[in-house]
Amino acid sequence: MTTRQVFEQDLIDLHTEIIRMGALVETAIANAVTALETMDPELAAATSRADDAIDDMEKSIEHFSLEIIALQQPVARDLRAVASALKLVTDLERIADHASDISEKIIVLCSMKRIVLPHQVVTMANLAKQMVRGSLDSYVSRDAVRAAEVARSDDRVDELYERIKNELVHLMSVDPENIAAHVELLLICKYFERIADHATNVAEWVVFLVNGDHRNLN
Amino acid sequence: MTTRQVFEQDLIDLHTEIIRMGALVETAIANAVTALETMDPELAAATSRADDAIDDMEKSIEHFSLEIIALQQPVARDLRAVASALKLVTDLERIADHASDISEKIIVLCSMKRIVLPHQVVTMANLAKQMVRGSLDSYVSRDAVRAAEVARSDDRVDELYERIKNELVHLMSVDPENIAAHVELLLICKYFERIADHATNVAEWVVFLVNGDHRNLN
Amino acid sequence: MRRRIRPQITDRIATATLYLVAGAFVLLLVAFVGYFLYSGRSELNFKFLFTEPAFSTAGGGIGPELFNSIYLVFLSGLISVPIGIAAGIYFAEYAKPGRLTDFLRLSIETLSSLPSIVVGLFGFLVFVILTGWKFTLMGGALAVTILNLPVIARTSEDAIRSVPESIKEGSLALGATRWQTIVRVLLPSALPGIVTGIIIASGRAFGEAATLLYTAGMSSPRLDFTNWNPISATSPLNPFRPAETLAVYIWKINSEGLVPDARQIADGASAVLILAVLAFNLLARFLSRLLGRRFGGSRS
Amino acid sequence: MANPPSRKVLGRINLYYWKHENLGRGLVTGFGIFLAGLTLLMAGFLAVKGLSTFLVDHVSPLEFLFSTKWSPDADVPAFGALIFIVGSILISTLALLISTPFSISTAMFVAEISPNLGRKVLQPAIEIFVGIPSVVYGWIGLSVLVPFIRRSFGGLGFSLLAGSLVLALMIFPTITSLAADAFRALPTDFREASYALGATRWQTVRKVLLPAAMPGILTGVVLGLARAFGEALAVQMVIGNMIRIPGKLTDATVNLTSIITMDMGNTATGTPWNDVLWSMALLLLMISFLFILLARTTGQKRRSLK
Amino acid sequence: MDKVDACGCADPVVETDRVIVRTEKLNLHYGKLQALKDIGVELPANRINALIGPSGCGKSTFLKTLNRMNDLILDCRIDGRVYIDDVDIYGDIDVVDLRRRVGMVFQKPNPFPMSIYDNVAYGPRTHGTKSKTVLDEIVECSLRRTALWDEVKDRLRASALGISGGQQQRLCIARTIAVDPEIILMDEPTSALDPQSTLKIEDLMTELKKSYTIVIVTHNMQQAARVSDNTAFFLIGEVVEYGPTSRIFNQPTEKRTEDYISGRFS
Amino acid sequence: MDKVDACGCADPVVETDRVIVRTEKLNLHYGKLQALKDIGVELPANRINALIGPSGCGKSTFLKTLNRMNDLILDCRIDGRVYIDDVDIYGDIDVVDLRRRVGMVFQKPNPFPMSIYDNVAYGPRTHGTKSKTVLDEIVECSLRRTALWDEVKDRLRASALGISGGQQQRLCIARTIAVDPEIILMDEPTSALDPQSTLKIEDLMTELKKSYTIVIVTHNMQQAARVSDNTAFFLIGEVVEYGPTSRIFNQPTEKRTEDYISGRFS
Ligand SMILES: Nc1ncnc2c1ncn2[C@@H]1O[C@H](COP(=O)(O)OP(=O)(O)OP(=O)(O)O)[C@@H](O)[C@H]1O
Ligand SMILES: Nc1ncnc2c1ncn2[C@@H]1O[C@H](COP(=O)(O)OP(=O)(O)OP(=O)(O)O)[C@@H](O)[C@H]1O
Ligand SMILES: [Mg+2]
Ligand SMILES: [Mg+2]
Ligand SMILES: O=P([O-])([O-])[O-]
Repeated sequence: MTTRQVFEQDLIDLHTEIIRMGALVETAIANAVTALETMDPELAAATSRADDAIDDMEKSIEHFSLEIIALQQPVARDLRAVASALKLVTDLERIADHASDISEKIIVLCSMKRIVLPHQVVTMANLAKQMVRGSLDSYVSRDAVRAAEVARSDDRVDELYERIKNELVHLMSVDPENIAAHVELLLICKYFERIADHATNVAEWVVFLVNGDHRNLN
Repeated sequence: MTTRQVFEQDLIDLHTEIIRMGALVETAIANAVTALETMDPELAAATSRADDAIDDMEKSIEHFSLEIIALQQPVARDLRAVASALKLVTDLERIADHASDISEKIIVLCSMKRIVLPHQVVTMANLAKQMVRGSLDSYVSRDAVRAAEVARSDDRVDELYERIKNELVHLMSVDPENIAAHVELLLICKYFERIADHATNVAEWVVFLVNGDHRNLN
Repeated sequence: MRRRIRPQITDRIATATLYLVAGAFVLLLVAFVGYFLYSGRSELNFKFLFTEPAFSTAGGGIGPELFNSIYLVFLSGLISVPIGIAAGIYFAEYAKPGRLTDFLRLSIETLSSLPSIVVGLFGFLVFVILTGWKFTLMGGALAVTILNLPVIARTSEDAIRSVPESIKEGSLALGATRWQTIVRVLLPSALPGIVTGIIIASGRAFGEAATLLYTAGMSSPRLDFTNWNPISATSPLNPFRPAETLAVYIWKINSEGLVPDARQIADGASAVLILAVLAFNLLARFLSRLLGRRFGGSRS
Repeated sequence: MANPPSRKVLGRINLYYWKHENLGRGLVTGFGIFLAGLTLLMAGFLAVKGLSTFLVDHVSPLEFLFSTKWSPDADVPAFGALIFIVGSILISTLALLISTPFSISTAMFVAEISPNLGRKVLQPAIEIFVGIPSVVYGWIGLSVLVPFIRRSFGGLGFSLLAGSLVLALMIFPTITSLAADAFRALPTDFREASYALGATRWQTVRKVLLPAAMPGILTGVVLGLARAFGEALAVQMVIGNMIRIPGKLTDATVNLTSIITMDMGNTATGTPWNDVLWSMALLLLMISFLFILLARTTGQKRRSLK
Repeated sequence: MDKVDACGCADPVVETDRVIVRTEKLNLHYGKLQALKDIGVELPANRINALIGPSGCGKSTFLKTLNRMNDLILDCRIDGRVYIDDVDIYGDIDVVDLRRRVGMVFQKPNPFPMSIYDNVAYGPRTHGTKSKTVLDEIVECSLRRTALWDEVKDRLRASALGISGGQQQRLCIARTIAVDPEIILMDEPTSALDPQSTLKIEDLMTELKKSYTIVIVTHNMQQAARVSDNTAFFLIGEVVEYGPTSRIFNQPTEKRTEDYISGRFS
Repeated sequence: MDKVDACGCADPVVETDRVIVRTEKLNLHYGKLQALKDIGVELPANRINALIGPSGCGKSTFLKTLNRMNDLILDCRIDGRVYIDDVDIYGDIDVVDLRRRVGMVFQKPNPFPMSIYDNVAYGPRTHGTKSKTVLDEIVECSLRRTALWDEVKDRLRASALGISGGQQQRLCIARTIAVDPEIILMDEPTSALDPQSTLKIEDLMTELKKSYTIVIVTHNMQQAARVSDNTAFFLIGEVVEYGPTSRIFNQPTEKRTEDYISGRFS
């Protein structure tokens, strides 16, 4: 393999690793959503456990990126590829973290008296999930337009979150018995809101990777 | 100025910029804590407004780091300095973001009926604030031991957060009238908990910068 | 590890053989020089060096011949050095590269390796017959000049050319004209080479005989070494008189064999010539090293 | 762009430039052209003189080149110069055959086997040899070699062999120093590369250096040959000057330069005899021109290899 | 630095972004080969302008058009305009004076085989300076500016060939400075040097750009990145892209530039 | 790649991390100057081992001790041990054979002034191979392995001096390979080449390490970083640090190493 090819291969490997990590993250969040919909404590527990692997991947990708910078000294597009990798893994890891947090809360919820899940919660969860998938897709296809679209969805999530919060506050006051459960549910929603934020960040890095231009997209 | 000196100066500038940004972040969080203690909507509003400047700084530091990598091609310690700068600005920006979010919630709280602030909330807020300051101090002095200490405080914050959450849930059920306010307070605490997490991340990057070894510290 | 014998043994044999050849060569030179110094030893004295040759009796010296040789070298150097260097500069720097220049250079090279007898004949026609000077020292000097001009021009050109192009560019890039570049940079750098060339040419002139047979002649008038008027016929300084040089004298006494001690005279004169060659060599070495040190250092 | 004050410009002539460029340039160009003119003049002169044998005296060029009959003072003079030409060729070739192997060996020694001894001992020795005047060589041939040959092989001693040996000695330093230069001009890289491949010194010299130096060595040989061809006095002193084609090495013979040297003084200008001598001189000129051309082409090959 | 001032060199005023060299539709042919095609660039004063590009793309050729060193090449034909300080240097000007104003430093250090002092004094002497005091001053000042004074002040009369390669190259720069040029052209000035000497030369360039405009050809991508303010990328006789170095290395607009600087060039 | 196999070169088995070169307390003096001090390193087989360090630190000297090219230098004294495949090469061994087993490629491409074919065949012929068929095979195989076959197969009889510098350097590598060495020493093999040719040589090295152990001296930090598996940092005759390249460039343990690779060396 030629030196140049070694470098190309490194870049490809880096890309692949991120996609692998992205897939794990996507699964984690999908599982969290499912666990929430079905109130499945086992799925939730499994999801929570999967987080360690993702943490390890973050570290290893970071390390790999730095090694590429140190040994291959990339510039221009190559440098952007490595830099965006270095940055977006943090967001991915964060998303997985939040998915794991959500799962833990689901386990707590399952141990409480069953409450009704406001349908908007599921909508919001799915929206966040789609944003993660969308941002990852845009990364795979290096598609800045798609990435910008994803970022725009974040406003919808924020809006939904505000509405759900109000509804949950209302529910707490009418149903004081289930306050604890509703608080957990609120926090779960907060996590989804954060996940959408991180997905937006990922999308921003994709735009940077493609255009070399890093701006807040929402 | 010699080429080498240009590079050294770049590194120094980078360091200084981060310290400047850190100072702004520290001020933001200190103001948020004060606004919380004194329930001062004006201070809160000012804090929230300050966030834009910090966002800009994040972008400019990121850009500067990448330029240094592209033009000076640092290795070893220099590379670690630049890479950790590139990474920890995100955490700093996040902390400022959260401080701004907290401030907005304080404004909301001020518009509601006054509730009693559980004293643990203030303890926790101050602890988070100290962690941010500590992590920044360790960055300034490149002190890995101090950084590790800071990271260890995170456990205390998490513990406090759990306790506060339970207390607030309890308060909600005994005082259904103020549920909305307590929910806001809960979210404020959640933000402080996140701030502590980010301070931990900063500390982790400081350890990496000094030792070249990046590990989860808590 | 497998041992291979053959190449190493061949290597030893070859080395030994080469040592033998080189040793034989040095021995030959030693024998050569030794022979002349030995057989000419009796003649290496003031009387031999400074008295007139005898015409048909033994005991003559080589005084006038020695003087003539030196004077001839001086005269021809006076003409050939400036012209030779100038022509060298022209060919190294100003001649436009092309067929014509190539042809001229080829001609000059031919001139420099022309059999000296041919140059002698040319000199005979031009400087003896055409000018009507008869056999003169001047004619000889001019003929020798023809022989030496190409040598000096050639060595000068080579020496100037071997100054790295980069140095020339450096000077031009500072805004010096071509001529300034030549005078201030190229010539000083090329000086050791040029000086070596001049000395070699002088040595050649000193030992030259064939060219002089028909130009400077095979006889000398009786010289009056107290007469320093250059236009007087008996003055040693008069260039327009016949002048037999040392080398010609050696040839002559062998061909004519009139003097009884011809052998001894020839031995002595040869010893003098060889000593002169040694001296010229040493001088060339010394000067070029001196100049080399002045301008050199180690060129990296 | 203003000229600095030191540059006086008068009308269209820039004095500065005139002084610092055109003057010198004109001077050296003049001398360069003078030298070239001198060469052409000589060639022209020799051509006129040498060709008059054929144009004025109507000697057939074929007779001149290919006849052995030389009787210039007979009633019906014959001007066949073949004997002299053959004599020159024989003597030079022989000299070359004797000295080339020794020259190359010595050059190898100087450049490859012991550069130290080479620089300190052999190089000066070679230079002294080059500088020794030809009459001295002639004299040593006469006083040592001729008696030696006479004693060892009989005959007169004056002979083809004596001439060749004297010539061989004369051209030996020329060939050696050019060959040594050719070896030394080879980059050290070649040696390092060869040793690094596991070759011995002799293998390196034989297989890499000798072939690489060959064009330079050939140049040396050709120039040596040219010198041998044109040498007059030394040869004339020992060759015997018998006008005949030698049957064996110890026979006396004659060559072009000897006959010119000897007869030129005894003939009157304008006589056919004298003219023929000029023709021989012209022939020598042409031959030396040829040798130079040859040396150049081999030399060029060397340059293109670098 | 204070020493430099001490030697009497006026502290230069840095004017910025004044265009000093401007070419218009510059075409250059070597016989039939077109070595430069329609070059139109504007180089700002007091900046380091780097020329990069693969071997044979015409960088050296372009450099030499700026001081008319190409005049020495027989079959070299130039069309178009080159303005230096708004004067067309291929118009009716004094070439010798042009070369004084546009100095040049070559790839291999090429000090003259004379003393260090004479090397530096060569230019001023050539241009008519005779006074010993003035020369002494110029020599000291030039050597100080190239940070060579302290290294050689005790052996100014020693041969310039006896100092190290890196010192020789700085001497060549000092020699160029001594005639007080406005522009210094450098054709791969460090490619024959070791890394330490290279660094010193780079430092020197950064120092010199305060007073001079520098145009440098380099094969070393990092060198261009580190020291230059602007970079022009040449390809087969054309300027593909020209702009601030940090932009060229971060976000080249042309794919060919990107391929070249990231080593993807085949 | 498939072509390489087609020419009959056995696909090499890559053994890993077998130590092939080992030195013990290696000291080397040039006259009074100590050029190497107590060097003790172990170089693994089938790896690219880079030697870096400032000029004059002894890299070339160390390299030459491995094939005893220092034997040619008069006043060079060596103490200590150098084992290659556990045989002490300063013991009772055949130097000529050692040099066959430990090939060397020099800074400047130095092909012999003969045909391309003869250049490659030189080594085998020297070592006694006479058969034309065998030689043909060796030549083709060596040229293929250096990716030169397609470029020169139509002019094997042409002079090796007529090809480009980069091709010449690959030819020199082919010539070295032709004698089937185990170790190839390279002393700044690309410093005389343009960037494109440099890249080709680097590629070649990566390819060759499958079959050979490579020890390379380089001044180019990036080159060491890009191609080598292990890096040794030399300083004034000592090995300061030796280890995997990625560690040396990311986290050197010695401050001096860090200073050097990050260009802080004064
Ligand atoms: N004197 C000349 N005569 C003819 N062609 C030339 C001459 N000098 C350069 N060239 C050709 O002009 C083109 C540009 O050459 P130039 O030297 O400017 O390239 P470069 O970019 O400096 O390359 P490098 O990086 O190798 O120095 C090349 O194709 C070269 O072969
Ligand atoms: N043949 C020799 N005789 C005497 N000293 C020598 C010889 N070769 C090298 N040296 C000295 O030994 C030391 C090491 O030299 P060496 O060539 O090994 O350095 P290097 O690291 O290869 O440097 P570079 O990077 O410049 O090639 C230097 O101080 C050098 O001057
Ligand atoms: Mg160039
Ligand atoms: Mg070295
Ligand atoms: O990382 P966050 O806690 O700010 O989502």
